[in-house]
Amino acid sequence: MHSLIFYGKLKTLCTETVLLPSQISVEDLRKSLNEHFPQLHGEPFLLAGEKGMLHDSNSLNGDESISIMPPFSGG
Amino acid sequence: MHSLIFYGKLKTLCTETVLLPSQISVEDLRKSLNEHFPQLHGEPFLLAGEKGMLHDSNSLNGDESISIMPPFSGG
Amino acid sequence: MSASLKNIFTLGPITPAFIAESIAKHQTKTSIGAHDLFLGQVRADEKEGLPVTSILYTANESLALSICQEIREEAFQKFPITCLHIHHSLGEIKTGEICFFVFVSSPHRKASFEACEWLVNEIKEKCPIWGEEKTAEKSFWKENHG
Amino acid sequence: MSASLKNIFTLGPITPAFIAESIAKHQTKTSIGAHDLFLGQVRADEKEGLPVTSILYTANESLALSICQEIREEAFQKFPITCLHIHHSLGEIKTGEICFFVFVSSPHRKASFEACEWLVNEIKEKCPIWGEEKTAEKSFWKENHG
Repeated sequence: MHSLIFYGKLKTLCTETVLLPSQISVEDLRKSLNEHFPQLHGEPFLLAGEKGMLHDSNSLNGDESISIMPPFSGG
Repeated sequence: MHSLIFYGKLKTLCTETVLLPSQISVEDLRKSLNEHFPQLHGEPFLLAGEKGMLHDSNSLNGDESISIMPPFSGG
Repeated sequence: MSASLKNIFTLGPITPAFIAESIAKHQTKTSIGAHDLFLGQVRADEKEGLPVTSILYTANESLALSICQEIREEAFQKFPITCLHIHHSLGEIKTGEICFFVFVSSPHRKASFEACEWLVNEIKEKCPIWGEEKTAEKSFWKENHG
Repeated sequence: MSASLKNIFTLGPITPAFIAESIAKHQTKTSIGAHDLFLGQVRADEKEGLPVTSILYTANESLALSICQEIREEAFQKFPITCLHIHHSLGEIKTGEICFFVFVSSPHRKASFEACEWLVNEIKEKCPIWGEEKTAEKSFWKENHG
């Protein structure tokens, strides 16, 4: 099971645990997250795995830690 | 009589005193300097009076301190 | 995300003394002719009628360090610079304090200016860091605009 | 050239401690969000086979201050900045030491970056200051290129 880590404002919005298949495309991961977390509706977010940013064309092939991140505001 | 102050590398090149008319155009001042100081040949220089930079279209109407300045190299 | 990633994070504000030390460390590098330093300072913006008193910074730290490493490498390829240093605060930074410090050195000034501005923009755009602006009453998630 | 002209000249190098103090003085100005600092450092360029060991700076001081005042006023008209400070060394500055410091602060970063680079270029181009590079054997009058 992938572990989900929410950052920034999403940390307080999304607190539940969710089961996601180990093998999943990033596009489907994004859809699943939107289904499981209706509170994400209208919130833009970026995804990263343990090796860097994830794009819709990527796929996950084993469980890893997934970062769900709102727009950055460093600096 | 205008007092001439040479700056930068011109300070060591031009050490003589020169008499220049109180009423003179900057264009003529430039010509006189080049005549009196053959060592200025090939040395670009800028002129300033007591109130700021002098341009060829300006004229001097009374004695003042004239700065003769090679290209700047501050910073 | 190897162990050799350079750290950029400091807990708390970046102090003027730390900046002075960073500058002093470069005085033995005599091929350098120009430094450009960018400092981000926490502004007392007004939010719903109250002034911001601090920003609380959090980050996805390991991801931020690996992205910073890529940005750093790209900077050295793009610009003829001698060295560069990136520092960002985590935790609560009060208004007037410094939370972000980018330091670029090069033989000639053009490269320092260009690389420093490029780095600041890249880090703001690509590094997973978040600021939560606090007033006496509420918190507001900061958003970067251009 | 009135008595109210702001001084820019320091005898000897500009120290990291002085720069730190200048930064610290801005921490009460809470409308500031960005600082850009340019530092010019004396390079050990090679001249006729020998390294430059120092630069001796001289200036037409009163003219330089009045020209700097005009540049300063133009900067405030051109860019949305909060404040700006210009410092230039006179006398002998060793390689690795800092001889030029331009400090611009603004609410947002773009203005600081643009104004700082503009100021550095204007001062180099328009201020009557001269540098004489010294090696163990000879002196060379410095020339600014772009």
